Amino acid sequence: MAECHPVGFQWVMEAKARGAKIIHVDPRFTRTSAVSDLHVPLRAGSDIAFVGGLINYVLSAGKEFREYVTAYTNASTIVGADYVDSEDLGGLFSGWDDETHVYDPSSWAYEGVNVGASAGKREEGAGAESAGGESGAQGAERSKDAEQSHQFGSGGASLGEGAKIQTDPTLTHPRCVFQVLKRHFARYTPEMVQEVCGVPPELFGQVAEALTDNSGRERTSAFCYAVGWTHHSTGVQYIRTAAILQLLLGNIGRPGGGIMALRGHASIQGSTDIPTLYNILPGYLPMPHAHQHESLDSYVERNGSATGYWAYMRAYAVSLLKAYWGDAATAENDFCFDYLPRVTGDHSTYATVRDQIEGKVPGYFILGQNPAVGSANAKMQRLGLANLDWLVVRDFVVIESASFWLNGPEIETGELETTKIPTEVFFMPAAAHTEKDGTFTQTQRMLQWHHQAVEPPGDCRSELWFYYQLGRKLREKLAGSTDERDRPLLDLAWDYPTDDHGDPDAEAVLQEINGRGPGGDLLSAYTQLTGDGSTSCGCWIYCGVYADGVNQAARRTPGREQNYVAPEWGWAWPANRRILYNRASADPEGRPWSERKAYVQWDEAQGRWVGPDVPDFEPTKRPDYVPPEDATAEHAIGGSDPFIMQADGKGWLFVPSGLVDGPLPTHYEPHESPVSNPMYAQQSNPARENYGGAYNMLNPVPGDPGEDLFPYVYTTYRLTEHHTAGGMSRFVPYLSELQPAFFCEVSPELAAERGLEAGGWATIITARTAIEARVLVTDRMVPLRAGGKVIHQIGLPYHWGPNGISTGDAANELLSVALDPNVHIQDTKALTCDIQPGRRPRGPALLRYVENYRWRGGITAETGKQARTTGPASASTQGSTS
Amino acid sequence: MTQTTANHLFGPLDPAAEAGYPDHPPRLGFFTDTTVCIGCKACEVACKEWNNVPEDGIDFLGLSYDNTGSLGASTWRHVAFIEQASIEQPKPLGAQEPGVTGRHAPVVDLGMPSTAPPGTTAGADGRTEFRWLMSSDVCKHCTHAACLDVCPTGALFRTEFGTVVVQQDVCNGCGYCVPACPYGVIDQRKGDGRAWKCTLCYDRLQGGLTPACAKACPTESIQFGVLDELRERAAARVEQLHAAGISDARLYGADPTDGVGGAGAFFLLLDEPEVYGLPPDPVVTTRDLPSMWLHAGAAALTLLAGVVSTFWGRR
Amino acid sequence: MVPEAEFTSYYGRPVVKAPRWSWDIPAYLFLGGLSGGSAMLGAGGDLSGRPALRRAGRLGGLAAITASVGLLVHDVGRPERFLNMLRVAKPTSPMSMGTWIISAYAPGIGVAAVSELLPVLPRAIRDSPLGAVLRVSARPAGLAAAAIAPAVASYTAVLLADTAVPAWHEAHRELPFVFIGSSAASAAGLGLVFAPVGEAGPARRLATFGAIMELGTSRRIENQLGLAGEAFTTGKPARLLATASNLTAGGVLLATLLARRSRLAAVVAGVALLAGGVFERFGLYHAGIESANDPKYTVVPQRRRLEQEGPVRADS
Amino acid sequence: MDPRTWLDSWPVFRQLTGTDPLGRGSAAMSKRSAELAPRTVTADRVVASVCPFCAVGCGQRVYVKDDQVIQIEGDPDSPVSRGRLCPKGSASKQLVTGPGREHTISYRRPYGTEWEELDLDTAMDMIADRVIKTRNETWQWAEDGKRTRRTMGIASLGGATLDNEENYLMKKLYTAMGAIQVENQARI
Ligand SMILES: Nc1nc2c(c(=O)[nH]1)N[C@H]1C(S)=C(S)[C@@H](COP(=O)(O)OP(=O)(O)OC[C@H]3O[C@@H](n4cnc5c(=O)[nH]c(N)nc54)[C@H](O)[C@@H]3O)O[C@H]1N2
Ligand SMILES: Nc1nc2c(c(=O)[nH]1)N[C@H]1C(S)=C(S)[C@@H](COP(=O)(O)OP(=O)(O)OC[C@H]3O[C@@H](n4cnc5c(=O)[nH]c(N)nc54)[C@H](O)[C@@H]3O)O[C@H]1N2
Ligand code: SF4
Ligand code: SF4
Ligand code: SF4
Ligand code: SF4
Ligand code: SF4
Ligand SMILES: [Mo]
Repeated sequence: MAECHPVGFQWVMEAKARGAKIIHVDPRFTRTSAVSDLHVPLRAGSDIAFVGGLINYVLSAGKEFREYVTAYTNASTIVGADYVDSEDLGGLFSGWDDETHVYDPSSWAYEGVNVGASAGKREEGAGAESAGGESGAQGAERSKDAEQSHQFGSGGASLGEGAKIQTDPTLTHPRCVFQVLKRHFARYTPEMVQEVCGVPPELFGQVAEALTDNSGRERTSAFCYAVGWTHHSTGVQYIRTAAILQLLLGNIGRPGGGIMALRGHASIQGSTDIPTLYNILPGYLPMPHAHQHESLDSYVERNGSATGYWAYMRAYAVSLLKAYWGDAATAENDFCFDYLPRVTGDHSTYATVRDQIEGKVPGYFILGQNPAVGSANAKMQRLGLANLDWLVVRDFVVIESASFWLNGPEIETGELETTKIPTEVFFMPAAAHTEKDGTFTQTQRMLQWHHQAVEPPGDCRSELWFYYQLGRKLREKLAGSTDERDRPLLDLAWDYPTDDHGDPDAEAVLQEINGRGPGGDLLSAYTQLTGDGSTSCGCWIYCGVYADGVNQAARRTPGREQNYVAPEWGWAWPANRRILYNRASADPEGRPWSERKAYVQWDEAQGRWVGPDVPDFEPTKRPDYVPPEDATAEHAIGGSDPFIMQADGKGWLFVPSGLVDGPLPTHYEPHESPVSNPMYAQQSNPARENYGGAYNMLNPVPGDPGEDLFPYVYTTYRLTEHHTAGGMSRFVPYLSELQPAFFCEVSPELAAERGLEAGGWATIITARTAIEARVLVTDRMVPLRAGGKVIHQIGLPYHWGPNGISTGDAANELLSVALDPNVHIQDTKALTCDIQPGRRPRGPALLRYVENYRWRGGITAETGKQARTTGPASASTQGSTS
Repeated sequence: MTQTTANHLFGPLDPAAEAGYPDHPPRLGFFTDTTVCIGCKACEVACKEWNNVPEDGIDFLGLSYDNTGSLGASTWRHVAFIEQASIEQPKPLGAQEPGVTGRHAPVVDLGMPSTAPPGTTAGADGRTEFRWLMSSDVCKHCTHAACLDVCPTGALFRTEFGTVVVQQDVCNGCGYCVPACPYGVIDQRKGDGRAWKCTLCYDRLQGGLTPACAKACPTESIQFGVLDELRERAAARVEQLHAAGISDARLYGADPTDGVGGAGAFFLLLDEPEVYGLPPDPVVTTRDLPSMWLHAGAAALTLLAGVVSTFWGRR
Repeated sequence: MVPEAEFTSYYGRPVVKAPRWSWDIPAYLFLGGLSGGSAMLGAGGDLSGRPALRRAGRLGGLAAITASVGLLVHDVGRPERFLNMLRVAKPTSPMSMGTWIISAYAPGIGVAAVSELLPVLPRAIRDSPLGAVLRVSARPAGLAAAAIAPAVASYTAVLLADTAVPAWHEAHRELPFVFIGSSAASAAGLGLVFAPVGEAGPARRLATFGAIMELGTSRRIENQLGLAGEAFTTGKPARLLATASNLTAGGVLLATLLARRSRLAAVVAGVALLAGGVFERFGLYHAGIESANDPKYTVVPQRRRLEQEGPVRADS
Repeated sequence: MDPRTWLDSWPVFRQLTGTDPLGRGSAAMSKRSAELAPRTVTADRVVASVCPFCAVGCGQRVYVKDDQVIQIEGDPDSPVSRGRLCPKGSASKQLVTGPGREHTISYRRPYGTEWEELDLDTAMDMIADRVIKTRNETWQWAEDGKRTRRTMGIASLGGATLDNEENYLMKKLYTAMGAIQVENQARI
């Protein structure tokens, strides 16, 4: 966090100064470790075992916050009898299908829930604590099985009609979630943690004690994570593990608690909320699916929920359609629902690149991203770029994704020839944040308006200008078309006030996002939205950003003039709420769990919830409210159920539906790992997504021929001094000089083992390619003993590429693409490689060098891509083996 | 302890009053608490942005995370990074536990003279405790500033805030200040010729603003303020750290009776100064100036006598 | 040799900065010293009726100081601002003091030297009032310059010593004597080259005086300064200083033994002494550079002093 | 010029007559030093902004003079950052005004070997034409008999560095044109 969120880290230092204990769990000793109380080096890719060990410690020592767990989580819920845990199936759960490599989750359902009725229904994402892709799941969908793919928003699953959940408040029923959890994690002992993670039991014990000592009624502990946890083929389950632990300890919805997703770019949160993502529409409404959503009704019926706030999905969807198509959207034409294009499967970025390589995607816009450096398997990215008809790159500088045809690595090796690359490239200079008005949404879901300071220079233009003008031109060129295909463009509500330069007014766009009521008045809360077409709203969760007709995101009441929650600085969705699920900061009766940790509480005199923050609860719903049998929407959520976006108002320890790789987190090895899974016969996440093709060869895993060829683990990460793929730092002298070269971090032991010379060069090799880096020998890298081996880990910051002031090979040349199946996010944190002293071969010699490795390892396009490894392929994985 | 009586060249004094500002504002300076530094280098960048200091070379030094190397004409803040494996005593600041016990560190040539390579300092017992020290160095704005005193043009001068500043409209690039500084701070800029160093943001102080580096510092490792108050705060911080068992904590440059009369920018360190590239106990060269002039005078008279005697009497 | 010291540093990087000066500065030191010695030799020649010695001293003095200041101007980063040296008069700055000393010195040696040129100047000038003034003021000017000359010869030692460069500062008591010795020997060399044997007696004696001062004090620096002395006795500085010693000693020997009789020997001795002066200054200069670039010279003495005597503290 | 004033402009004279005989401070001060002020006070306007790098969302103040950004520093009012910035945030001025930025369009024709110049209007027109052409050629009304109403021929990448308003218009326009392969950094 000190490395990647340095200014946010001031609050950690502040907490430390007040006595908080800071523990840093990371394979490397980083600038965060340097000021932490404890650094726990562990093997990259082993955190589920580590956090699972903590869960086991909590459960076996009875350290959970029992009142919280009983009242606020689904610990007491009974799971159906068909469920078989991964403990009993060698690492698989019940429901695995060897043909499709996909789970059928029906056996994971709660007891008494009408499975038939809920099959194929909208299911939940990876828990609402994880707001978006790089921080967990913002929606999931099963790519391998288009017929049954599911689309999720941010809320909980529908539990199906007639759902009658069975519970055991004593938490003793053998099939209640609490007991299922206990059994599932029973083997995650300190000894197992040592075996899997390389963390000595004594050190593990220090963490366990510190965490439990600082959790409970009087104290809370927070987890901060980012892509060290999400960039794994089990990334969503990493976050789930933390969610389970924090729910058990009562650290969710309370001040000083939480699982903080420290997100990435300035408006990564905003671009997830108002997504430029294929599977969702603004406000986490799913993109309609061709096979499931014929009409608005079926769309809402399949994705909405009878209970909780998703019950109003129709209002959110119709208001969005009104914002998109204005007067053209009427009740008669289903509010233009048919204008929405449909998804049919996984259209995520790596799938698109695969299709580009196959020549299926002629046109490509890149706006503020640099996949030729930033995305895994950079060669795959460039092969896609080199096979387009046209490419528009909008950026501040000529990034590698714009110049691949001129100086990409494939030009040097001769794999590609400039004169044979058909791609037509438009590089358009972009306007900077100082040159445009608009809002960023930062990592705490807070929108902040930035005002334009100066006009953009030369041909530089904002994306707002570009898309508005492009839309205008398209509509002009298609004007008069009678082709039904063009109706959505021609009917689009595309009238924005512009200034002298043709720049649309960003405030007008934000107002459209906020939404308007029947009279055209700006709305103040999403509770005002209706499904009858009388309201429009571009993103329902952002409704209220223009409350009272005021740009709330532009509020800048100085922090020192407010309470510590600072509600009058910017605006946070939803409803300017700063801590989600903050009803959980009070006990079931609505009293603070303790004075130290008071936050939101029930004020009997006023008959409402009060506190320094906006209560995440209906303000006047009494804590003792019990929903009547037939209640729907929020009325079905009880007065002591804080998790109001879940259909049952509970925090989910066990996820009966919504995840495609299991209802509970399980330790799997990274898809490239030097060790056999010490816990299960199943080596890696069976549901992970692999990409085939010669451009994505995988390293052998234990048991394969050539398993010793790539004996080392490498992990990739960031440096404080650079930014991501480097477009905003490698071209900036003041940043480039601080970290002027691509380097690898190795321990003195590994340096000795391989003869690496400090300050010299090393070549790092995988089945994809080989790159070179300067050598930084450092005690901050420690060899670990895990999986019966000494594991050497190599650190590679991934910011470099051939362009700019500070140049170097891109770490992503090395990476393979293997994705988390819930969110299609690649593993960048734990892979295998070889390292050799000296610089890499140049030109065609590089290809021969890597080919030699592949030949020695017998590596083919199929290597490492086996899904299930629990036994003979013919064995049934249905039913219990115990 | 070497005792010398205070005078214009040595010992505690109020530098602004000494330099002819009868009613001057309180002396301003920095307390850099290295125990909370996260090595982010915001101080380096913020300084350059404010002062338009040019980029100082895209060279990979590989000294841990330090690619700046040292203070210089185009680097007025420099963050040092020191990786220490130690077996002397527990270092509570942040510890790294080895996963492999009995670690024997082979010697690796780091291409770095005079420092033990990582892994060798722990001896045969293997690595026990590890810490990564970071410290943002800056001009000390000495009470007795050698750079200032030797400057022949008056380009270097004492401001009313007690700070030491090069007036770029005056400096003729004689370069004399460079070897005078006991900390190796000030330097001449290639191509420009003049001497440059931290001005303690003299222009910002004129407007009542915090210096750029201190303002940016995310963790308040760099604390700016009235020097007397900073000294009190620093003493309290050291006590707090000692009470917490961090016996390594010590102040550097905070003592107005030290060899430079106390630094206007002083530090809380966790190890000996030389570990951070600082001189252990510097004394301003001008303390000995009377002696130097005296010896020079004696030598001059000797020369005169020698010449006279060669002509005396004989042919 | 002091045993190799165990010490800690930051990756072996220098603690103090060596001056960024080029060869200009040691040459400036040499020429300044030569000028001062020459001016005195010239004045002595004037008073003792040795016209050739007088002429050599005056002209050499002016030429050397002109070249010396020229080199200084050349070395500064902003030559056009050289005169900013006269903005202030700072007793704490040897360079400031030196500038004022030279400002006081230069007119005298200038008038004295120009007066020597009168015979070769056009008759119109010779007979003009200016010529008359020059003739009258030559001696007072030369004597005034000679009176300031010892300061010209010695202030440069303070200039080096008043720095944080360990080898120079540690030698601050000795350097002035090395410098005036070197100055005397160099001036003597000039006298030996340009004055006939008959007039060169004072130059020969001055050579002996200078060599004794220079070489004797140099030995003291090398032997008495502890670790800082190592900077003078190792590497390139040691080679330069050894050459300087050999040239100076050889020059003196030649001057005392043969230069009374042989003009050729006198010229060779003079050149050797001048060369010895050049090597001496370059050697001292480089010893300083080495001692600044190696953190050992800064850290070890301070650390030892801390451990043995405690920190240096003033009475408060 | 008054001789006294003239003399007074000579530091040596001030040393002799003033409070600073050693020429260390007030006597040595130059006219420029005496008139120094922070350049931010000369700004025509100060604009409230947000750091463009990471999701911490630190507050920035942008100082503008003669329509040029002359300084960017932390906003002390921000309850997130309290005026502080990391090295990237601190380098924001160089990011937006520095030598690295491109101000003109570069065009590479198919199979071309070098960049060419192109004016903005032409570029916009060419891009619009290509969108229409590709959309027509790759249009898909249905797949497996199910209505899809889309093009699989146009993809888009990026968004996390952009404003919400920009992402909104992008998604709106892409959705209307039937392009669904719209992705950004949230995926990676
Ligand atoms: N300075 C700077 N700040 C940034 C960025 C930047 O580029 N530069 N980028 C921004 C963006 S886009 C993002 S997404 C965030 C990312 O923020 P972070 O996630 O903090 O960034 P990383 O450095 O990629 O990874 C964090 C750490 O994960 C560790 N790690 C690797 N594998 C594992 C593992 O298996 N388990 C555990 N526990 N740790 C592991 C790495 O050693 C690394 O120290 O940062 C944002 N902030
Ligand atoms: N190996 C490895 N790979 C990784 C990661 C890792 O940890 N390890 N992390 C992944 C993560 S989390 C991320 S977020 C990605 C980041 O990777 P990318 O997003 O591909 O990298 P950036 O350099 O941030 O690209 C953003 C570009 O946007 C430009 N830009 C900034 N503002 C604007 C604007 O207003 N308009 C336009 N048009 N352009 C603008 C910048 O100049 C920059 O070139 O990398 C991913 N790749
Ligand atoms: S540290 Fe050096 S440069 Fe700074 S005031 Fe002291 S002597 Fe001058
Ligand atoms: S270089 Fe400039 S500041 Fe340094 S001593 Fe010379 S004139 Fe003074
Ligand atoms: S005080 Fe000003 S000049 Fe000095 S280091 Fe800090 S920012 Fe730079
Ligand atoms: S002193 Fe502050 S700004 Fe500088 S590196 Fe340390 S934490 Fe960062
Ligand atoms: S200043 Fe640093 S921490 Fe703050 S938003 Fe910018 S990049 Fe993130
Ligand atoms: Mo990211």
